[in-house]
Amino acid sequence: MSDPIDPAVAEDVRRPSYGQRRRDRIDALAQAGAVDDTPGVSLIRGAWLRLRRNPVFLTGAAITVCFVVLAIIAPWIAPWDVTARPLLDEVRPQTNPVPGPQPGHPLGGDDRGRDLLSRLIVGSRQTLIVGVFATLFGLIGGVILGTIAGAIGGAVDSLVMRIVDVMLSIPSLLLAFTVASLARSPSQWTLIVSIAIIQIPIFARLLRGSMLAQRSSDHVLAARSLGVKKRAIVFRHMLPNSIGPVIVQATLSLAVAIIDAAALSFLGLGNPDQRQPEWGQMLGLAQRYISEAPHLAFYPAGCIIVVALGFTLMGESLREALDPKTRR
Amino acid sequence: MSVKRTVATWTTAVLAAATLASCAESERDGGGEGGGSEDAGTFVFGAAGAPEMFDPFYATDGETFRVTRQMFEGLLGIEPGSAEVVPELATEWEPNEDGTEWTFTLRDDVTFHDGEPFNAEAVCYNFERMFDQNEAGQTAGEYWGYVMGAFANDAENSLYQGCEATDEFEAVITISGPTSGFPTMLTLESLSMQSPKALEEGDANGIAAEGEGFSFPAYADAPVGTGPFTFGEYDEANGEITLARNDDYWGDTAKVSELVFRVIPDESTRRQELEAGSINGYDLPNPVDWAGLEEDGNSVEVRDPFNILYLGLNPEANPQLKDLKVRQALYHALNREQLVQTQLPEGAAVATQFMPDTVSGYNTELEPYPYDPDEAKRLLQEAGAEGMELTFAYPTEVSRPYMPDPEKIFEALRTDLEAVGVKVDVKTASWNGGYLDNVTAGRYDAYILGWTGDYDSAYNFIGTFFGNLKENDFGTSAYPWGKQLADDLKAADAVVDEDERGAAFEEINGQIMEEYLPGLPISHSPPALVVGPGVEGVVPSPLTAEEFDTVTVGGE
Amino acid sequence: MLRFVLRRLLQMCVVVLVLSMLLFAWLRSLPGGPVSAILGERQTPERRAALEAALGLDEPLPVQYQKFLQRVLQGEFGVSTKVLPGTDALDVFLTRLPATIELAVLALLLAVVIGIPLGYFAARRAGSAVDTTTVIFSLIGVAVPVFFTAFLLKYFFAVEWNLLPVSGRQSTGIDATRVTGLFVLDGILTREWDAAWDALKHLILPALALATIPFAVIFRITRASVLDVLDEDYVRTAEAKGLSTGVIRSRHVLRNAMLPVLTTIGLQAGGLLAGAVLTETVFSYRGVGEALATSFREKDYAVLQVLILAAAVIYVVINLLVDIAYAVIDPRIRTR
Amino acid sequence: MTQHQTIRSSPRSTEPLLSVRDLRVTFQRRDERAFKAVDGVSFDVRPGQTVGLVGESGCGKSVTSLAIMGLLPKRGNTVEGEAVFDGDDLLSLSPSQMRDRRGADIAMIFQDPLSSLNPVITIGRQVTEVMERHQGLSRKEATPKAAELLDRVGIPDPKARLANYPHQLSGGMRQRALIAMALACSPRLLIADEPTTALDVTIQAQILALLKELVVDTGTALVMITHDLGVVAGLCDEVNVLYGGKIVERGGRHGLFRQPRHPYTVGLLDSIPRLDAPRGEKLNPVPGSVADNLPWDSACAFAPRCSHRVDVCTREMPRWDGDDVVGFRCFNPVGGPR
Repeated sequence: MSDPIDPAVAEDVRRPSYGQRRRDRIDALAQAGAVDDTPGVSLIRGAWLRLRRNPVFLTGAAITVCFVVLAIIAPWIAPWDVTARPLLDEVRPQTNPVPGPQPGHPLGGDDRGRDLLSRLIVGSRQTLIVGVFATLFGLIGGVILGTIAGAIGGAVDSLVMRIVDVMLSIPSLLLAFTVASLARSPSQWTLIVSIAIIQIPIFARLLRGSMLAQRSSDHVLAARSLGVKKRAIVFRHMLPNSIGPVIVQATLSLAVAIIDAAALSFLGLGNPDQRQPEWGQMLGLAQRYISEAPHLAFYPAGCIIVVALGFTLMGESLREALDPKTRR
Repeated sequence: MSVKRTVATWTTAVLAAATLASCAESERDGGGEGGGSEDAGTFVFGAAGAPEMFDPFYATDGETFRVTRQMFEGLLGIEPGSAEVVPELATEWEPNEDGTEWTFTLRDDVTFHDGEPFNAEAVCYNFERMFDQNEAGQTAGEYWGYVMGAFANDAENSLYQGCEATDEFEAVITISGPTSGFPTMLTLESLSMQSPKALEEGDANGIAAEGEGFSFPAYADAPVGTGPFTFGEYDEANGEITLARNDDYWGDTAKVSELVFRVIPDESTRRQELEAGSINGYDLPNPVDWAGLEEDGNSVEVRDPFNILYLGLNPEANPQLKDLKVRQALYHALNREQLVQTQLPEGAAVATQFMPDTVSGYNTELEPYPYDPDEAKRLLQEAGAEGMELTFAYPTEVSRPYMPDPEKIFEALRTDLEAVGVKVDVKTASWNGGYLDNVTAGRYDAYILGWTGDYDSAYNFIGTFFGNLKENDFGTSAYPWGKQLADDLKAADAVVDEDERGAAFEEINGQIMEEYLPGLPISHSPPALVVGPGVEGVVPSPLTAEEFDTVTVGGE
Repeated sequence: MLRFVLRRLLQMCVVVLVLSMLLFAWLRSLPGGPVSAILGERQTPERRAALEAALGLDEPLPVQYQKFLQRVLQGEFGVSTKVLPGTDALDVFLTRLPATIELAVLALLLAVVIGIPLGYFAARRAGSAVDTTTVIFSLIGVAVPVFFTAFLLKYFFAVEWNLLPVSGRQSTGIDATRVTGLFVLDGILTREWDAAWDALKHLILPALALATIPFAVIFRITRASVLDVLDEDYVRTAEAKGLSTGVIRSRHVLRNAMLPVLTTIGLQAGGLLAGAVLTETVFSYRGVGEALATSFREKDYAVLQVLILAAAVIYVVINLLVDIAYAVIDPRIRTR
Repeated sequence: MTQHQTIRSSPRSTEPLLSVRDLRVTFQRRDERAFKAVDGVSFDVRPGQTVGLVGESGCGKSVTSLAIMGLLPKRGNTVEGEAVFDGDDLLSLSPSQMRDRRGADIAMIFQDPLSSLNPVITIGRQVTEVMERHQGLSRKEATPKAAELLDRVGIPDPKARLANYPHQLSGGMRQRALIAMALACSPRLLIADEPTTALDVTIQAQILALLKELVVDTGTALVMITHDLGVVAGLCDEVNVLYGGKIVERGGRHGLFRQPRHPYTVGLLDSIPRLDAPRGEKLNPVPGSVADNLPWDSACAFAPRCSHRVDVCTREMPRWDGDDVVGFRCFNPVGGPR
């Protein structure tokens, strides 16, 4: 009796290459939410039922909601205008570099007499803007690349994916430094763009993976056999069905974006304009006062940690809920 | 079987290690230990950056000069604690009548670290060496180019014309014309005296441009001077430069036997290291930390300010600035008193002119422009420039003695300007990343910048700013009086008599502030230096040119 | 296998060449640069032009690049202007590399030695309070910016409690002999125990800070992977064979669970370089990361260029090593 | 299915090797309602006998076998009742005592041969480790024995195969290897959990034939777990049909096939496609799914899907009607009451 190697098994053996695992993880996520020919409602509903009782998700969601609400209403609840310098006359670089807490200023002021509490509150808004736009730009870039690759396939696919793989193979923060230091005149937007760029390959890979998975799925085949145009299939069937994993990744990316923004600010690549406060920037600048006024660093750092944790908790539990493995 | 292989590898490694260890040990026994006659401790100084190399002639930055200053001396020195010129390797100097030939009488008891005698020939060898630079050397020899104007290949444009050893200890230096800068410029660290033999052997002039940097000859890593310390070693991996006491120094030998510079780029880390006791001092402590440092038993040595921070204006970029009323309005709008009090360290002062009061030629009669927003608004209205737009820039990623935190200063100035209705368009660039380019290229209407004096000379301040009509950051060629000012400055600089020269500069200072106002002088800030408990004998220098030979490190 | 390695190395060469061209082009399109750094306030257009001419920066980019390549072929990568002035950029990298290797190896070791057992432990008790707590802590570990962790460690252990040194690689006054540039190893090799111990003390805090992210990631991957493997049929088969717990754990669970962990370690090793930029900056630790940050700040292009290229090469090499290791423990790849 | 005629000793003549009594397995997840996966199952296996456990997925047949083997996850479930093997109640043995039995006295073969083999260890090692564990052999001593075993389960070139990894074997070979591992220590009881489900039809027949042959040769008792009555028909001496965690019918192979009493058994039999069936006759799968089940305590769980349902079926639990050799659990059995 002959014993040939099972071709199905041979197919199953994947050859890892560098960046493979990172890619695999993204691909796994891509398939997690996307390929499910059973009505989407049950999937989302099932996920929601699991999430509703998951304390990790609830904690993350609560933090996130509080943060977003705070960011939206910040200018109205902040007791002081963030550019006003009510405590300026108290500031003496040597004897009183940072005015302490006092009536009307529960956390005191910063190094130029601005109300610290107000800046923290309003900082939530800029932080959210950095996080959201960095993720959004990354998402848009990723969607474009991923859609092109996933929808067209063939040589275009492999070309785009080569580029994406090269981007993935450079340590992300390094890529962000590189881009940030390219800027002629640094601003909040250069910060956002440099963080967005490191998100592009992740989203691109994610979308392409879920598109590929769907190309062979029943509803796409059905649509195709009915003569639906390719573009319509991509935009009406494939893209919307990839939204689950994208949301998960976006949630996680938001946390990463906020942390990376802080890291870039720390290295002096952040937004040099300090009128509008942002937590990462506040933390970066507080380094100068670390010995005499460590609270200047601790408040924004605490905010960043809590918010990043919130997004991460939410993203991780979403990922788990959408993962077919944990569903069985 | 893979296990066996691993064992084998390890065995080899261990054997190799043992062999290496024994070699290393014997090496260590041979060298080390010897040297210092009496141990009087080590002074460890926290440096903010790595030195470029150790030949002061090619050096451009403070971190390098701080190290070389301990090993080298010039013909002229600076009185510790002031900007005053005093004898160093030359005991006397005398110009001829028109101030073009200077006779220097030298000390007769000086030898270089390598045992070579210091004499007039050595002096002339040094000057000729500095003068005769290849292309790369001309750009790297930054300070010579700056003070002397040209090198041997362009001799007629050079201030330096020649050096002659008229006696063993008498040298005559010829210059093209009198200037306030000479001989004061001989206090510059770059123009220090180095051992002719070592220069020769180390191919000191063999500098080459490679890529966008310079590759330095061997001499740059093995400098030989006359100073109280000799070069020890530079441990690049650990970022430590060690200098040893020169026991044969002609003056009082240094108090400490060893001087170590440890590179610690991060400001707050320098403070923490000082508190941990692993360094004995560092430069430019953050003003915020001064009080805390003092409380912890350190002493913060505040130097007299020898700098100027100004708000530069460029009429070519913004024609509205051509109107004196507009410039005056902007000046009245600035609450400099508040800025100095709240943002600058103690000892900082509101500036009345473009130079500090320690420089001769300072005009004591000038009063600061008062803070008067109403007057500012009135003047703007008069000039028809209400609500004018102004592109106003500041540098990032930099801290200078005159502006510890540019952004903070900028923000204060900007707020004041906006308060009188000026619409500020904020621009920034990093210091090394285009800010200076943009300033010199006139891309900003207004910008903040400053200057730290190289030596006691009015021309080193206002001459640098306005003396060169074509190329100055203030765009003075756009003003009708621009050429006049440049000419006046040059004329004043050429006055041989010191008192007359001082009077001439005083007058020009008055004119600049009252009639011209090409820019807005803001303040002078005192840079400080901090040393740990038990450290005595540090004499703060306004030129930030401390010499550490008088320092003692006591036990606690 | 050999062909696989060779092909990978060839690919790497191509990537490095393309990357070097891109880097060269964009670095030189940046404003400012070495000339600004040298001239400072004394800059005038005239002096700037002279300096640019002297440095060959006024020539067209392709010419500059060609010259650069020629120099590279002669082993010259351009001279550092700020990080270690006058030294060839490659030498700068080589001087700094041992410091970072020392740091990264210790950090990775910490992350692996703590992360894997803890991940395994948490997986065995999946769903328990201990598990949930460790998972949440690992998530917090990821949420704290690395430089802040580094700062906290420094603040408490070095400044407040004075237990460990604040910064640097070796205390002043320790007369150590350099052999490999890895200070701890040097101390051991030369039997200068005080030097080795001193160097190790300098390493602990930065390594801890650097280890947080890889630790959190390795912990979570190990946990997830062990959970997956525990669910595998072959573990049940092993149980059904009545094998001892030890054999099941080591031979059947851990060995399989290590596959994804291994690639993660490879990824993290590459990512460590980015973390090292932050950590080394906080601790003024003279490694590649600190050099990278300095060259960014001071526009030391030659060094910057070499360091980024080196980072890419290191990253590829590490992943190659991981792939080889992967093949060693996963026969499905080896025996194709 | 080939018919295999072997005269075997009467099942009743010896004491049972394994006696399962009132086995109950309850799954209890946090925040979820308890679920009775196995609900009072009792059956005997005598030496040399082949007993089938048949039912749809979810009926509790696999859980029963895992419970006997002590392989259920430690947390989240409770096992009650007893499973007496050779005088000892397996369910009350300590984990280490149980470890000594598993692989030595009782062995098990699983459904998916690929996933049931460790992908990163050679076949040889996976076979020898059982012998090392239970027979105290060294690896060197065990290796030739492993080759013999592979040979015996019909793997060609066994010596070479020892060094192979699972992915290098075909599906059928893998299942043979698994069987070799199970038989390595000559167990007295072999539990086969759907051993042929994951295989091609032709391979299925080969594997079944192999199992049958081995059982006869070694005298090992076999518990055959399957959803496929066809498999049972060719192999088993006694058949237990499970539904919703309870045995709903039991009988000898011939009796059960000839005259099934429980409507569910009838349904299962009807769902086997027959080549000899007249053309055009419809296949009759059991309608509905296990999700429709009623709780046993107050009804017949099968009632909602049952074509023979009477009123009482949804009000009361049907009792066991019969003994431990034949019987059924139904109010309205096919062919009328006993």
